[in-house]
Amino acid sequence: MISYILRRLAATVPVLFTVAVMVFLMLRLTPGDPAAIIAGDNATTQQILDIRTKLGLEQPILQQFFIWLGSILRGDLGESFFFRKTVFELISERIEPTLSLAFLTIVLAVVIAIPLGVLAAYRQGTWIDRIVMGFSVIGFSVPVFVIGYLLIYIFAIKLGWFPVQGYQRISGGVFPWFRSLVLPAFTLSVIYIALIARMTRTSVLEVLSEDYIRTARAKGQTEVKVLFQHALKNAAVPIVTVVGIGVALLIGGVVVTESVYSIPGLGRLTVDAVLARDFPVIQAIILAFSFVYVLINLIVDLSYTIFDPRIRY
Amino acid sequence: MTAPASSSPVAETAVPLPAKPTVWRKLLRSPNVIVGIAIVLVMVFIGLIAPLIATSDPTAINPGARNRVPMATSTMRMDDGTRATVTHYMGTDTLGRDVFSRVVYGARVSIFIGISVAILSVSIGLVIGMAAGYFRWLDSIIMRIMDGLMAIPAILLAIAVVSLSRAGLASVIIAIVVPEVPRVVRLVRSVVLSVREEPYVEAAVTAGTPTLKLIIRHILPNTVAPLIVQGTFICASAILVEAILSFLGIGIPPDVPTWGNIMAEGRQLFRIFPHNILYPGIFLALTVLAVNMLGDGLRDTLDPKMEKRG
Amino acid sequence: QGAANVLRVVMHSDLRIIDPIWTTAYIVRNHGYMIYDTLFALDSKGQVQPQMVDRYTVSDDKLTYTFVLRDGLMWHDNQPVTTADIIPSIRRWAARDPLGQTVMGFIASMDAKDPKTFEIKLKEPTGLLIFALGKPSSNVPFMMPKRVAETDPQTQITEFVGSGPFMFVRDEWKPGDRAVYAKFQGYRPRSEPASGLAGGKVAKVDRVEWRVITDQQQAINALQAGEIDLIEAPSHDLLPLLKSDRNVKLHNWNVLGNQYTLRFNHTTAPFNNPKIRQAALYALNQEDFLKATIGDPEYYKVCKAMFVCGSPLETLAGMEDKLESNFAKARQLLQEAGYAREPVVLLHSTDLQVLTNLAPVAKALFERAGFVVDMQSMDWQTVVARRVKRDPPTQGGWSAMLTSWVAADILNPVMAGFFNASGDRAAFGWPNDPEIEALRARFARAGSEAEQKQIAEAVQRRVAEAPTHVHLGQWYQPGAHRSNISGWLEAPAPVFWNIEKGRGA
Amino acid sequence: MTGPILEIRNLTVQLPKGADRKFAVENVSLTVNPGEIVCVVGESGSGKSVSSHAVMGLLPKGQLTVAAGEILLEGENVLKASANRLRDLRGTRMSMIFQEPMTALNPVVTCGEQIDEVLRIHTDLGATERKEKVIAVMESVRLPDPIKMYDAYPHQLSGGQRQRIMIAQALVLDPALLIADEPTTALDVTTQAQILRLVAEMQERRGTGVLFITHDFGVVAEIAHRVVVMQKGHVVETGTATEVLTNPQHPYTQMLINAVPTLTPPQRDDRTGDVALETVKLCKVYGGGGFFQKKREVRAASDVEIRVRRGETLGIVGESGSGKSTVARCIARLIEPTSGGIVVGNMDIAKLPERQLRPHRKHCQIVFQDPYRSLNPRRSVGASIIEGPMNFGVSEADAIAKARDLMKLVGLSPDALDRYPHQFSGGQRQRICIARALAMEPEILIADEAVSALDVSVQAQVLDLLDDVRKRFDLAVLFITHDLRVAAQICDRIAVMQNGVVVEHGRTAEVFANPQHAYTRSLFEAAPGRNFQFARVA
Ligand SMILES: Nc1ncnc2c1ncn2[C@@H]1O[C@H](COP(=O)(O)OP(=O)(O)OP(=O)(O)O)[C@@H](O)[C@H]1O
Ligand SMILES: Nc1ncnc2c1ncn2[C@@H]1O[C@H](COP(=O)(O)OP(=O)(O)OP(=O)(O)O)[C@@H](O)[C@H]1O
Ligand SMILES: [Mg+2]
Ligand SMILES: [Mg+2]
Ligand code: NI
Repeated sequence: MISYILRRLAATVPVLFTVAVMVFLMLRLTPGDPAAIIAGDNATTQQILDIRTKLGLEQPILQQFFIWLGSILRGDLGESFFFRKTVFELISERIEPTLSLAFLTIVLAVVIAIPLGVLAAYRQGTWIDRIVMGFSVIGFSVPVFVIGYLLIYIFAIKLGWFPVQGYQRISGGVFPWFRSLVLPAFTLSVIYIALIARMTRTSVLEVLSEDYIRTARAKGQTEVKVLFQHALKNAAVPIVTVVGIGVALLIGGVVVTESVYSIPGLGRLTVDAVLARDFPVIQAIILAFSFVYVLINLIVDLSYTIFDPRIRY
Repeated sequence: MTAPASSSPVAETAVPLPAKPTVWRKLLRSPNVIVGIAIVLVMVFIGLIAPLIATSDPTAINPGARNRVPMATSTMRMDDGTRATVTHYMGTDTLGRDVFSRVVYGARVSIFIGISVAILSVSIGLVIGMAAGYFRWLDSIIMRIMDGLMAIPAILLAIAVVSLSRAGLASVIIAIVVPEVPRVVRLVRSVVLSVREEPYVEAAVTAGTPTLKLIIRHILPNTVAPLIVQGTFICASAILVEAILSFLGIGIPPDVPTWGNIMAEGRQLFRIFPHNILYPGIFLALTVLAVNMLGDGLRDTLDPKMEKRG
Repeated sequence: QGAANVLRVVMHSDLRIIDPIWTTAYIVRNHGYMIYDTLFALDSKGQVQPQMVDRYTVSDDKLTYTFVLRDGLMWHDNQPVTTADIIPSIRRWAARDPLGQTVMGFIASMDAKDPKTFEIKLKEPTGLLIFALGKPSSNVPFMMPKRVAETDPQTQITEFVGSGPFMFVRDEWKPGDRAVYAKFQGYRPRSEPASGLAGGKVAKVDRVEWRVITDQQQAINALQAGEIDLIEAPSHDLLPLLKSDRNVKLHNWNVLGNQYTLRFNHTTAPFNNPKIRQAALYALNQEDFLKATIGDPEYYKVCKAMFVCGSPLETLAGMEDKLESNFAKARQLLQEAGYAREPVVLLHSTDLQVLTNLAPVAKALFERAGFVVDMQSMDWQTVVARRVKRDPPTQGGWSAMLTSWVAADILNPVMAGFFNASGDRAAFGWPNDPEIEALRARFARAGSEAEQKQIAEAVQRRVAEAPTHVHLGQWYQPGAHRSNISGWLEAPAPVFWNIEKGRGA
Repeated sequence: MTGPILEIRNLTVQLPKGADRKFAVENVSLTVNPGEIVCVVGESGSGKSVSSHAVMGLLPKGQLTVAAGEILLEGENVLKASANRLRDLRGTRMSMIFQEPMTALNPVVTCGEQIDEVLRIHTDLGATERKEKVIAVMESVRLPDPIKMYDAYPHQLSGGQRQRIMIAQALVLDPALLIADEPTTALDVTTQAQILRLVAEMQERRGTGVLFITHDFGVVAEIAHRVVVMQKGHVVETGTATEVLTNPQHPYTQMLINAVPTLTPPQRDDRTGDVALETVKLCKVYGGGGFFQKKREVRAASDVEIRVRRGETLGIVGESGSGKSTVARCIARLIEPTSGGIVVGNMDIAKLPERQLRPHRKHCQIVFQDPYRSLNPRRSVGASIIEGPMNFGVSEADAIAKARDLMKLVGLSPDALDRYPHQFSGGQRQRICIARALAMEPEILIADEAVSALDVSVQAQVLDLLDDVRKRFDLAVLFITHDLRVAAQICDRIAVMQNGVVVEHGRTAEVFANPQHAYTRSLFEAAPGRNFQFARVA
């Protein structure tokens, strides 16, 4: 098990290296020039050139890459072109909102989606199934920002239940924190719920046709327990897999959701950094997101052993 | 012992089993497929005849008639000095462009993006996936690269790719294709890996079938159904991702009408002039919904696993 | 802290850089006004008034200026402000600001006489010195402590100690989220009432928080919901929402307003030909741009005066028949100029609300005049990067781009950057026009307002012949605030002293 | 209780629309008395499972519905029982064992808990009492070390042990009726024998009535008191075991019993043809290596030496996992042997790379076990048959002409060449596979469990066909099976494999008459009904 984890962690190295190379090259080939942006609207060409030199953008790309790689390996993510802050500082002050949002979204999604999916599978072919599946297809079809605007309009502006925007740090109390995240988390979770509910339904359906379900019924077990004790646990592996894969979706959604709700998280930071061509920040964030993604999927793989004793690493 | 085989009663006739309903028949029995196809066809049709039904040039600006509500009319001064009166069925946007015309023309671009992304990612993924699945030595190299690509969240990758070159149709399409490819590769590879163990493939190997023929004849067809299904989902998500990229301000250039664009431009005025986001939103969601339904329907009918469950 | 004493503000953009000398970005200028003070300042009537300076004298030959600082000036680290801080501050500013560079050309020496008194000697007389020290907008000559002011002008400062009415709370500064300012208890305001950027800067709230809400509509939602108190620049299209809300008031804080501008690239075809540039001047009209971006006539003004309507140098000279969308005349000029249908590469910025709709209008008007237009859309940051590229338009360069100026920045031909026609040394677009340059040099030396006015007229006439850029009309950006907020000053920049936050809604 | 435990009266179960017939079972009646084992036999699809599921009330909802009849469990009509009552009955009065012990147990719950679940549902016993009871019942089904096994997961047990868990679970509350739906089909002969003995023993000890479903007449002969024969949803014959097996009345029963191969091999002459195939110290090790993960090594074949002459059938027998298929796949060069030689003709093909191998492919053809997956479902059977010859340069017309001849040879109409695999039955498909193999004019034909998936009657036909083509084309046949009866009938010589090693090798008659190796002996002893002489009716 330990050696499996180590091997998997080792395997992330080439993955992240690929990511690093791709991201780096992509950014350096972009037309935007961070120096011009830093210099401001009235800067002269010479001023901009000076800044470019200062930022090390005038060196050959390969050299820039190895300098960057070297410092990454030393654990130094570099310094933002814009803010007088290290990338590490920036990321660490932005991480709380994003983590909170992601956490709440996942919890919300799992709590809502799994019972829905099980129900749909159990009542396969009935109107309940159709409604759940219909909702899940619609969840995939409506852009996140539309959902966001609608929720804001109804629940924040018309009903005034939740704040329109903004994020409250958890240090300022759990309730304000929670309140500020309800709408964003719900917005973000729609597509996630759709995904998980759908996968839950499929894999529970698959499991429901298994012999051991019949065995459980032959023992005289009640349907609810058959569903939640026998079926769900066996269906868990594909479900947690999709929860893990869905994190990619979530990261994409975070970018939009944080924009809509003005949440100062990593998603906003990404957009801001991309629009400003703040290369060190973009590089670090994409690398960090990729790492998290790989890590989450490693955790997901490890969690298989909890759900399925046949899986051993 | 029984009588010699050649005279045995079961052996003579060839069709003891009832004919399986053909795939087509089954497809046409699936409400998802029918509704999906119908809506998609309507949208494609709208896109095709856009020049006929659009009430004005979708890019023609008219600063004097901006932000009109649906069904309002406006007059446009022409170059030759005449004035034309237009009814804006879906109102106008902040530049006074006719939203209805833009939505109708937008169908072209949005659907084009969906379809071309689906075709591109499926075909690229197919080739790479086949290679990875069939040639063991290539497998680990390809899969490592694919893992790398997969590890970058799709939207971030798209954002990065779009900012790569000037915003335009091509870069948006590339941006959406790139993250989809590894998913297709994985799918194809898994199909290839399982199919190559099938006895009939092994039988073809013992029959001396050359590798390329083997792949094309015996393995490729098995990927068609899952790929069609996957393709529809890619198509749906491409249309959506385009809208999201537009929303973040890095999509197709705003003068080209796409549903995503119209919504992105209209989003600031959502509270006052919801029509800018409502109508393209309805078209977009309807299309994505239809394509997703089509995909679901296809999967239900084409995926033998689902079939077993009946 | 009582909640009533915190002013929560949404600014037009996010504060990322904090050196107002190093960058010209307006948000950084606004930040400068929060924490720094200036020697002179423009009052609400456009007159330069002493601010940190208590009094000053000019010698009869108009060559020696002697300044005496006010009593009680303190840095945020509670050190007194002395002339040792002032002189390096002026130097650092002058190293970066175009007007500062011009003025520096006149200065022979700057000397501190004692901690309170310093002296500037000129080589030849200029009317610009005091005006420059009171320059209201980017780059503003903000005064910084000696150790900070001695930072290399090409390097950003890392310390944020000023002597203004607010202090920067560095620990709470989270780019992309918020910047926080706390009232500086040691600030001694002037005794005069506040007027424009001049007068007594009395901080009447304990804290000012600049919150980042990138989505315009969300900012307005937040204001209406009372989650924030003030929006510096709400989107014009959304103003109707605010007008109908009793809890919100609109406030036109920048009375001079702003000016839309189209800039030509003078180094490549087609706009390297003055006749073709003039054709453009004929083809365009201001109304279309203003309608398409601002919409409500209450907030825009068609104004053919390049140095801003309502300013001392306002004039119609040379522009009478231009900017009327006279396509026939434009076509004729194009023909005369032998326009070879080279495409006009028009940069279109898509992410700044106030600029987004300009390029499509320009494209439409250009096309009707017979130009071939290749409009390329990109975010503002890319425009900023792109416009300094001197490559041919087809290889990553450009032909024309649109932007907006704060009126206070373009009040005369010397301070307005786009009139600099010194070729390679000029701002992007690189016009090369010795005639304009000569006029600008004369303007700098002009002693009287009448003379200045006459030179300005000549400049405008020349520009009407061989345009460096096209002014596309004036517009006004009202701010919005909750109705319990009062005391927002009318000034070229948004300032937060004098603002009071009442209790209740 | 003196009356019958189970009485099914005129049971008719309706199939959903579009199924191959209207009723899954029609007018089925049968009785199980206390302490009696009733075997239900019949071909696949005859309705055995449906009947038993109807008793348990486990018919899939909405798909299969009982149209008529009644099912009396100790006099109570279970068809009329409420859902709750039915749940009460299950596990207490009637219980069921299923065919696949792996899939019938929940893989993610420990074995002990699965037995315990029955107690939790139906009794109020405390945790310790329950555990004691579970351990006791596990002991009674002879599970070794029940205390340890309580916490084991199903996958950690062997097939036989899993099936014991199933039985323990079924018997823990002493039900009156035990239904066993092909409980041993998936097991090795040796394990099967143990389980059969166990069922008989438990039934005797507890006086349970057993409804035992099987398609294997050997099993019937071994344990049945009475037999019910089903065909296409109807009961065609019932009677005591001896009556039915020795004196079948219905033609269908007669046909079935005739098709059961005997365990006594017929006398055969030694084959003297040239050696067509010889393996020299053939070894295959699976797994090992791997870049980022270590794979477990499996030594599936070690030092296998076999020789087949033309015109000869060599049988390879052995239990599941003994390496039979591995040897076959090495010889067909679908996989590369780890070491050793494979001499075909006079060429060692063991290590040839794919490109050089291709010309030799035609010498050796293979017929696989699963008739449903051996033909490409997307290609007409004609296309599948002519593919091989055309790869070797035969013109399409010639290949088709030959395919038509071969179809006739395997007893199918040549017109069927245009049809697709799904339009044929399993037996017919297996014939087509044989035709496809023959189209290559091979010298060696490998049949890997080629008849194991077929019903006894169809199995007999295919075996005849194989023997027929062997003679006709002077083929060397490598016949792989786990069924000793089948091996006895068709093989000239037999190799017995255990754990990848050939433990015994000799003429069929000699090996059967006088097995040398202990493993071979245990294998023979386990063959169900080995002492029973089935009736042969002409
Ligand atoms: N859920 C179902 N839906 C439709 N048809 C079914 C279903 N279950 C069984 N059948 C049909 O009912 C008939 C009887 O099936 P059953 O499973 O009882 O056969 P069996 O005798 O047990 O066969 P085997 O030996 O293969 O297990 C078959 O024709 C089968 O196709
Ligand atoms: N591809 C493979 N990778 C790893 N191990 C394998 C592979 N194929 C077979 N094995 C293992 O090799 C051993 C022999 O398998 P093989 O398939 O030859 O057995 P068999 O005698 O044909 O069994 P059966 O009667 O079940 O078909 C088994 O332990 C099996 O688990
Ligand atoms: Mg059955
Ligand atoms: Mg095998
Ligand atoms: Ni068998």
